[in-house]
Amino acid sequence: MTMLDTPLTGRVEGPNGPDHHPDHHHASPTPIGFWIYLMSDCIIFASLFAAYAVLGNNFAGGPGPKDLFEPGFVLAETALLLISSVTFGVAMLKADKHDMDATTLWLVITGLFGAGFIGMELYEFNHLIHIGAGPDRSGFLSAFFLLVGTHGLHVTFGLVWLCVMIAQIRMKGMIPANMQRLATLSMFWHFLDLVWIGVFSFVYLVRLI
Amino acid sequence: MATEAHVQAPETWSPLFGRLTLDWIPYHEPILVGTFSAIVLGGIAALILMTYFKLWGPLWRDWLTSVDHKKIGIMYMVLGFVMFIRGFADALMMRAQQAMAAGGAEGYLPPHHYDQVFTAHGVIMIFFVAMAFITGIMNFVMPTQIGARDVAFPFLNNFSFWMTVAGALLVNISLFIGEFARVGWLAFPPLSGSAFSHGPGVDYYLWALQIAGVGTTLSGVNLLATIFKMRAKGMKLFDMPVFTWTTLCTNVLIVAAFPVLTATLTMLTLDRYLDFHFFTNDLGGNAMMYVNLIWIWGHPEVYILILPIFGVFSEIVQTFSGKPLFGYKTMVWATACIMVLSFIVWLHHFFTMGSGANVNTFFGITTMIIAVPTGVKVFNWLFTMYKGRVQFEVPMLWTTGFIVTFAIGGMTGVLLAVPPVDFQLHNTLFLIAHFHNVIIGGVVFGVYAAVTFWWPKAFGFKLDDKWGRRTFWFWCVGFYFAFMPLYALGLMGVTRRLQSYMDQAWQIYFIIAAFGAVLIACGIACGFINFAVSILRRKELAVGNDPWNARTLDWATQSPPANYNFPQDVVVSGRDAFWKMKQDGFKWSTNYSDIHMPNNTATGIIVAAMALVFGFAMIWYIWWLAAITFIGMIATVIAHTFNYNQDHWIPAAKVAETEAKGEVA
Amino acid sequence: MSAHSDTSHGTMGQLMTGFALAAILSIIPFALVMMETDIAPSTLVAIIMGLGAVQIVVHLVYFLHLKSSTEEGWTLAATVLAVVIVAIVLAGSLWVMHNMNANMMPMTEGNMVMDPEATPGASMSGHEDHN
Amino acid sequence: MRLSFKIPILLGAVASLSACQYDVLAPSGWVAAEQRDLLVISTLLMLIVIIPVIFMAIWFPLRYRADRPDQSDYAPEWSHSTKLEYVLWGVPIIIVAILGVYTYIYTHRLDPYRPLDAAEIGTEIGEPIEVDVVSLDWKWLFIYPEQGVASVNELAVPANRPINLRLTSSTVMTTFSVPALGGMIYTMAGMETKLHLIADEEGTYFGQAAHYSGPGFSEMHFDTLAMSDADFDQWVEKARASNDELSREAYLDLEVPSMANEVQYYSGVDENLFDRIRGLCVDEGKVCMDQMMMQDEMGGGGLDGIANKHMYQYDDQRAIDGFGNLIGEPATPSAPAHGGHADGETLSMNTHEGAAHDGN
Repeated sequence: MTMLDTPLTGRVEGPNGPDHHPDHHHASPTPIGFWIYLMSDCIIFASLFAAYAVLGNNFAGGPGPKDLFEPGFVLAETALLLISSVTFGVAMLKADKHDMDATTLWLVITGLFGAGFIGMELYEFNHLIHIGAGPDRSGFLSAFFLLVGTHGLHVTFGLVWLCVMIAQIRMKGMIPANMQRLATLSMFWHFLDLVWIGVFSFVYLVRLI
Repeated sequence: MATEAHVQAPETWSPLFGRLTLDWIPYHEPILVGTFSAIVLGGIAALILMTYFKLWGPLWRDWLTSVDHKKIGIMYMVLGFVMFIRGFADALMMRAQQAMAAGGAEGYLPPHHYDQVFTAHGVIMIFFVAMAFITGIMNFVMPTQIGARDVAFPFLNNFSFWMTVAGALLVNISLFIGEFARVGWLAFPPLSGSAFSHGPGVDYYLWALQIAGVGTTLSGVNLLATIFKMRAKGMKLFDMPVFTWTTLCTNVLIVAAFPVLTATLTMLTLDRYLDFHFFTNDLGGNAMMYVNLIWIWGHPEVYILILPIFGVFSEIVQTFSGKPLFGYKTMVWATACIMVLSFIVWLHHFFTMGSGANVNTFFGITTMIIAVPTGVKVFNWLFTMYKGRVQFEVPMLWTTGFIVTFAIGGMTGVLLAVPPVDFQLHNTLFLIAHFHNVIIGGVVFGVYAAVTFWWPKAFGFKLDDKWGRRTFWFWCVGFYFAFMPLYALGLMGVTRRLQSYMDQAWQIYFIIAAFGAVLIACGIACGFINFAVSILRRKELAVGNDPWNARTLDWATQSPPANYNFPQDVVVSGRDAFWKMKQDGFKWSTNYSDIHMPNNTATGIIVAAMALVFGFAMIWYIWWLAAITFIGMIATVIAHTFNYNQDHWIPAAKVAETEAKGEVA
Repeated sequence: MSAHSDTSHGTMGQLMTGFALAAILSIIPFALVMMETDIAPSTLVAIIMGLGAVQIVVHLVYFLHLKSSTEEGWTLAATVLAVVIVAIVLAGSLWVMHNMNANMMPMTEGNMVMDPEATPGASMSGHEDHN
Repeated sequence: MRLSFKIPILLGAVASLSACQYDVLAPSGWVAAEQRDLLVISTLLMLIVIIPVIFMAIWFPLRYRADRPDQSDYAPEWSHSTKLEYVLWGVPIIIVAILGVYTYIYTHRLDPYRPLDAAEIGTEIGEPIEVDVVSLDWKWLFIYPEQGVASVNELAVPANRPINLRLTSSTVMTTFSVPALGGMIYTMAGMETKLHLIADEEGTYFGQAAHYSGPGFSEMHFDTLAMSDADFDQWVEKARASNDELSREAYLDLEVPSMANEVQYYSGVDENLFDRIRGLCVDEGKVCMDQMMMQDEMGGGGLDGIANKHMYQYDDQRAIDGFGNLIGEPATPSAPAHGGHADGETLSMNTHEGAAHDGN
């Protein structure tokens, strides 16, 4: 379901820009609405973290974190995602100045870093499944694949959204509705980076000690 | 046991139809064939009538694609009542089976069928009846109570509704194609895992709930944002009507609890589809984790259902007592207390799983503590009547019935919260009687009260009084006949979900309970007759905009309200806004301006239709169809975002015209 | 001119401060793990989780621009509530599941032998005092 | 504290006279009696609030109805009273506090894991008897480790001696429940729960599975026979006279799903069988849960352990279809189901050989 509701909330009401109710005194409900959605997403992740916390030691005679995880690899992933977060920040600053080309450029850069992250994650998953340490091997691996995979799916949808966003900016320009959507996507993207902090700390690093 | 010679259809898979074969069509089950024929005939009749009266266009334009919160609210109520018939039919079947199957008699439902019936009953009643009802009431009432034109995200509202419908449809499709789950409404593994529930039943359960869950969560976000951002000018938090407060707390619970359900069901889905090991016995799974997680959602869910109903009764009591609600602030704080506390009591649903005494004590006592704010609420309603002018209209009748019934249910609830007592009563019919006591006495009574109360607002005429009273008395008496015997059986230690039993001494109790169910069936019938009779006599029953002399802004609109609700922006100062306006002799100014409103859209229903097909394809392993519909959903949503013209202006002249019509009526 | 006046997208300075802090807060735990220091594992866990929590706050402040004034405080309220629920879900599940596992998992020595006086669960100590 | 029990016990006695089948209200064991006492105490405590509420709910609307003749007491704006609110919050809080104290005391005293204490029960009780309980699809297996016998769907215990139960399940969750003796507890595969009960008097008590567990659930009940020590010894002799022994192979046969089983006895039980059932390792070549957990505690089996997956697999071999027929591949090539002594209804297990679960 996370796959389904992620892009929808972000964009479906996008056109209800700030001038949606000009006869009302209200500002757009989109930022708070999307924030509430993110908090609710956060609780999905909390459940997955809880599952990992409870099942994380059930190796069923199979490999454990120390056999499978490589801190250097995770550090690289972390760097890619963090940098993409910063480049998105730059894109937002450019957007505030209504510089469409620069915004597009920085969004593309963000997308590339994001794609790099997804690429690394896919490589890791593929490697694990290839050596037989797939999610069907143990409770620990099930919890690991679901938690990290759910985060990865979110990033993937973020990338799809980013592509759509770039297309819409190029088509319609920096109109208020697009600014609203861009701000919403920015929240989403930073949120994913925030969740990743939990992932690299709790899923990887703590288990490698 | 002759039927047990049956074996399940052999497991095959073809690229085109997945694992769906003709063996999965239950054409040899007379009950199902009969039901199916009835539905088909009824459907054809409806189609012919619709075509004859040329209703397709209006239905599509004015309802199915509508983003108007009031119409969506009404559609939720329709969904709730339709699913109610299905869920209640299941209940009658169970009562009949248990009344028959004593002392070696097998009854008429073999376990394979009976187990599906009780699972479907629970799932439908909670997810597609109770949830649909409360979402419908919140949708219809809350935005008008805060003086808003619509919810924060009107399209999202339409989409949420259709996703709920898609889930409901999936459950019903399982009647005629394949089977439904046989695992109880919460589908505890390992029983619901792939090893012990082999067919598509549990998959129907999972996908129906996941698809409907998307709708519920988004609807929660939507209504919260509405309360946060769309309140009329001047309406402070502590000026909001109590129903709006309970809506706020309910939706906080929804957005906080439903993600846990989503995550938990996802894990079970992965266990079943991709051989993950979250809740299996082997390879490091732990089924207790499922029980733990599902109840972290499950307990708040109970309060998601009951809190809005508390709000409904608060509105009704103050309106019909001719007084402001006693202890408004207490009421609000009690609601907030319940909201927070409901998140730290979940373990009381599995005291008997074997946690230590300290854990059990902690969760037992937190559960009892919830009884305090709940009790305070009941007292507040009582003291609202005190020194008032109580008009015994039908909604008030339901309220009195509710307070008495709910008090009894609350008492048995606290009993179950005491761990050592629960060791004896857990999973017995005492538990069944308890939660029906609070859900029927609370939610169902509340829904009938709400429907009677807001019907004149929604349609411009009251419901018939006589049939309303008949509905109440059948329901109320029927309830006691149906569930008091279950308390007695529970005290004998009789467990739930029995398809048959040996001890014939129990049978008389089950027969009385079945009789009660028949009385309730009469109550339901009276309810529907009430709708029909009232619609036929709508001219006589027509009323003005404020038939009950109410206190809140929802009564300041026309009946039925224009799609923009209020012709001008409302400015509020203080509680009971409409009451104050009436005292100040408020009139809408005739100086109208253009009003900005969202456009209707078909995207919601289209995406939900694809979600339905997607769910069906996943259940039957029809991978190509699942892939197409999944991509289709994403593409439709993306295409939707490229449409920047999603709103329109209603010219001032049109507003003036509509308002003038309202004056005449 | 942002579309909404009360949620700004900060300045380049803020962004870079956030970046620097986040980078440092990420590198330290990785370094601690990769250099295989002599710090006791439990301390190390505490440090990593602590730094993670700090970094989450850094992200909230510098990237997501969370302030108590945003949206009349609703954003902060929602965040606080989410943190509470997350804490309940995590801590509650761990407590409950640890307790049940301690009571039920057949791993204790007492269970390995057929001993009628088998050790009761972990939470069982301190019973005798209230009769 | 003892004094306060007198009223409830009196009430309980009345209940027991009026209807002897109310096992929960008129129990036959100390544990259940304590639980009943607490039930009565809690009910009485709550009636302090519930009775006035019901009274007010009916009286207020009648007393203050809109068409009453004298409306001088109508107070259209009265909606707040601090004093009243103190009472409304205070009374429930006090009641819950009292109930909370009772809950704490009783929950610890009646913790199912806690062995019974003669001093607490207050009467002479004999030595405890050990019974190991396994819930199978869909029957109960009772193993008596001290006597070396086992029975299916019949639990015999000596009266007035504590019963120390250890419970587990062969597949799905269910609950062991003998309402006349006291509280229930879950049985779960791979895990062990404990329950301590006692029968105060001789008699036959109804026992059941109290958690839905599949198509045979309704018939998964058993009689609990509480008897004198001498009768119990005789019962053990009867079991010892059985021709069947519960070896690991016999257990695997018994484990095959069946419904409405008759009572069955085993004269001997394989040593550590219960531990193996609980460890999911009755099959040859499976790693017991205990060993697995110890291995996992040390960091798991490493990359080399990946290949040993089948040694940790359990559920697939026990897979059933919707009617309770086994469809998993049996672990050991077993004899035709149940051999000669399967009294229960044998389910057809013919159809699915190889049809499903190709991926094991």
